[in-house]
Amino acid sequence: MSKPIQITTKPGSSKEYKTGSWRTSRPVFKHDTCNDCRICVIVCPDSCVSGGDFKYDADLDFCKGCGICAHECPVDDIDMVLEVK
Amino acid sequence: MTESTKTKKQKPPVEESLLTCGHRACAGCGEALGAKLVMDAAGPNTIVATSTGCLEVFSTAFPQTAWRMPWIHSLFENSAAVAAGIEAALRNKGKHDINVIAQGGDGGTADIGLGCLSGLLERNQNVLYVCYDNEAYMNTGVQRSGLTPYNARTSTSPSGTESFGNQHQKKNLLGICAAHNIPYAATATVAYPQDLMMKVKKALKIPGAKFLQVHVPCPLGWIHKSELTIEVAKLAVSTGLFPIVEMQYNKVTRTRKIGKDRRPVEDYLKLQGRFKHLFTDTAKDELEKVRQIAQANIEYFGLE
Amino acid sequence: MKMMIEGSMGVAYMVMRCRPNVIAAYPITPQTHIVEDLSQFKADGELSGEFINVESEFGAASVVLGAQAAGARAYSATTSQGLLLMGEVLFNMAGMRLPVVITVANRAISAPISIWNDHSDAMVMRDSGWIMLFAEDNQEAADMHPQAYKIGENPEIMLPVMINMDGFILTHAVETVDIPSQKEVDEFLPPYKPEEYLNVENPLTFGNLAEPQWYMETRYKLQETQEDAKALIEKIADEYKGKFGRYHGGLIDTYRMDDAERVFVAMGSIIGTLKDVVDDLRARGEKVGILKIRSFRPFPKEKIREVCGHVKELLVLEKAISFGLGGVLQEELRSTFYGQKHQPKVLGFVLGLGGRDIPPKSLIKLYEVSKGKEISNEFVDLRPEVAPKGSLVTL
Amino acid sequence: MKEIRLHGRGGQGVVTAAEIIGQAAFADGMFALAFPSFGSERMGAPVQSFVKISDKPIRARNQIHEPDYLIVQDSTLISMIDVTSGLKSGGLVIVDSERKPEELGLKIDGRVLTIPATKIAMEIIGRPVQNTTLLGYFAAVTGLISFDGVKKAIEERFPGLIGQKNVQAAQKAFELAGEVVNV
Repeated sequence: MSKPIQITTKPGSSKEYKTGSWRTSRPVFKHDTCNDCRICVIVCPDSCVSGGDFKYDADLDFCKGCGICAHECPVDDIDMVLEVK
Repeated sequence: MTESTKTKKQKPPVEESLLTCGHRACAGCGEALGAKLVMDAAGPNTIVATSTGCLEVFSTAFPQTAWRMPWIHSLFENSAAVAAGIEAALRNKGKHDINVIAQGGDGGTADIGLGCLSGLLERNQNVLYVCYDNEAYMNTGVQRSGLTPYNARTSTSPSGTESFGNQHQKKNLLGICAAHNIPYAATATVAYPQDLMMKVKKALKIPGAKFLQVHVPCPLGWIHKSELTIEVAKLAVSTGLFPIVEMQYNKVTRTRKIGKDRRPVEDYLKLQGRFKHLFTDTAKDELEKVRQIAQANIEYFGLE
Repeated sequence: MKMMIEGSMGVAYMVMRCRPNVIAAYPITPQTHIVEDLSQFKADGELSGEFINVESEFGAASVVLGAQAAGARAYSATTSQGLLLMGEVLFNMAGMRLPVVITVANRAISAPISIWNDHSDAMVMRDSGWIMLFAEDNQEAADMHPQAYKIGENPEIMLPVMINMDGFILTHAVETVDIPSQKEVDEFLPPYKPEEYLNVENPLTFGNLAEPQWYMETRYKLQETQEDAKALIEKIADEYKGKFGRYHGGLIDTYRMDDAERVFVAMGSIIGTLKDVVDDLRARGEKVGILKIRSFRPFPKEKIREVCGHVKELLVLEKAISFGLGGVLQEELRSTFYGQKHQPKVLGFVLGLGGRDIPPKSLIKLYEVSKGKEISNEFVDLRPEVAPKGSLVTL
Repeated sequence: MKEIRLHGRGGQGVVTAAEIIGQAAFADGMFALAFPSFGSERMGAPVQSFVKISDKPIRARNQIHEPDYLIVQDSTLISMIDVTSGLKSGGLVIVDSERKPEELGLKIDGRVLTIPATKIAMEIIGRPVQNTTLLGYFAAVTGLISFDGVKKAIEERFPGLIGQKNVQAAQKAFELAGEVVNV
């Protein structure tokens, strides 16, 4: 007899799958006018913005470039730029 | 900004979300955002049952998962009942301090899963049910659901010479749930993350069955730019088309007033391709009907 | 303790002895008495598990699925339309390797609506991945419950188990059932302690999406596990015998088969009637016996071949039909012997559908008139106005 | 093995009567199998139930087509359905009736006995539930089950005063049987 196939999966293992290649444009965090409000962190559907102390960045391994962070940034500290292919 | 003020406002590093990256939702997905906010508000001491749909498909492609909490998906229409079983098991084993959340999309909740949801609410089991309402069956390619708004175009309610899209009104899911006389039923939106997270935390502190309907734009199905997810969601609120309210024991206890911020429905509709057909000469009457729906919402809940 | 009780009550007692943490069920005839009795045990404070009233059988199955996934021992019971309504969840439970036990009070399927016994409901679920056991009498039905949990919960099996008992014929029959003490059952059946369950300390994901590169592997393993379960079903039946002194068979059971040339093959309560029939025929010098299929899934091909070495004909009696093919069990028997050196002739009869009574005289007649004939899918005891010309046994 | 078929109407306790016979036989140390005719019948509709009694375990699950004994809880059924269908030669039919057996018009190769069970039940229990009364009579005239067994089964089924009254009614019928049989 053999054990049933492992049909459960380990927490957070999706990080093995990089979604960054889906992106057509990327956010550039300018670290210029940042007011540490963390809206960029909160509104990211991909949970890929992190940081602290007025310095936030998107993890480009995962960022799909949706642009919500840039659009919602109240101090215009994030630019969206086209990926160069 | 001086260095000293910066130091004063410094925050601890961002903690990894309980719905982490590497999931395969579309760029700008409102549902992914909504679920992330709900999970992070609930915290790790939570077990989650999820119905079939985008949320499950984009987050759990074997052998990986984006969830960092105990999580189960069984079927399309049974997350409420699965959660009920989890709650009963925990109760029987004397584990009273673990949150149980059931969640599903609008189809899995308001249509095919309504029976199981009603059973859960009737039994008043200690479960929070969260419906991510993106107003159509997005997982299968944008077919209409019971929560698709009037006149929205979907692949099974297309506009044409004889139709302006979905000809049925959006089901009053909040009212249906509240009518079970549960201790807490509310709506929220990704437009207002703090409000949404506050409601999740508040609901989880109340014993018994709780219901939360979260408005989550779908850039793919609603046909809007991915960066506009929050903006579109805000307009749904400020036009009166998606009222933000709280109910306790079937009585409205709190609402988010629109007041001076009220915007015409066109501002909301124009950003979305699913309502494009309403901006023609022949659609004037239909546009007026949408205005009337917004007005009725505003009057019913006293949002002015 | 020996009690003169309804079959449903015997099952309810035994379910309680298995200490399920969560029971969820929806009423449907003829299953109802089982869950009514369990509800009463709960109301009287005897049952420590939770009893969840649900809005449908679909809800019942979903609740027990959730409970089992959360590490609880869960139970439900249903029949017929209710089983069909549970169907989607049943397949899901097997795929998720959740060792739930449900009792099915076998009943016909609508339309026309019939609340009476046959095996059509169970046969619909034969490909669900569940282990499916069939009980001959109420003692066996009761005894199957601790066995079922022990089989399903084995870490190398982890499959749900369906206990089939004939609706009304068993569920509503009052006869002697020996119910062991709680202590005895506790000694036989340890608490359910799964290696993986929904747990905040080890937050695993259950019920993933499997893309084409993974789905087949899960199905392969399910098939492999069904095969593995064969040895365990036998082992646990023996273990039960050792502990309680009662043995109803392992994968199969046999009756007077030692020198039998013609053998009845069947499942469920008809086995009892057949025993009287076989004694009668034996008294007349017929070399006849009975092969009782106790485990329909996994299907005990090897075991059947082993006991049929000398058998010339198998008379398969079944209370179900797969329309457009014929009797399910007879097809299984034919496939069991396909390509084998020894191939007994398989005759197939359909009988007892929708509660049609099966009197011994009909069985004796079909035994006699079927000699030397090639028969498959012969309906027994049809009304004469419907029976085709040449029918062997009509009402 | 002895086979008993009971006829009555939904609500008259025909199934309960079969179960009490079975339980009485069990109390007497015999094997028994009692089961209903599995109907979906509602109050007032004709119903049947069955009991098999033996000194060996009972295996056959078929319904009783050739009973040794028939208990008819409602004599109005006689004109409606063929209650005596299949009765074995020399079999016994017990009918709840205030009439004499020959007045019932049953043409059978066996014996017919009547007992005013409803009347007795009304007097003692105060309600027209005659099933337990008939069982006292059945025990007396057949000797198949003991009165003690019937008493025990009734008491288990109906604890308290209602059980006591049912036992009294059954006792009265049991004693009455002595007179009838002696006639």
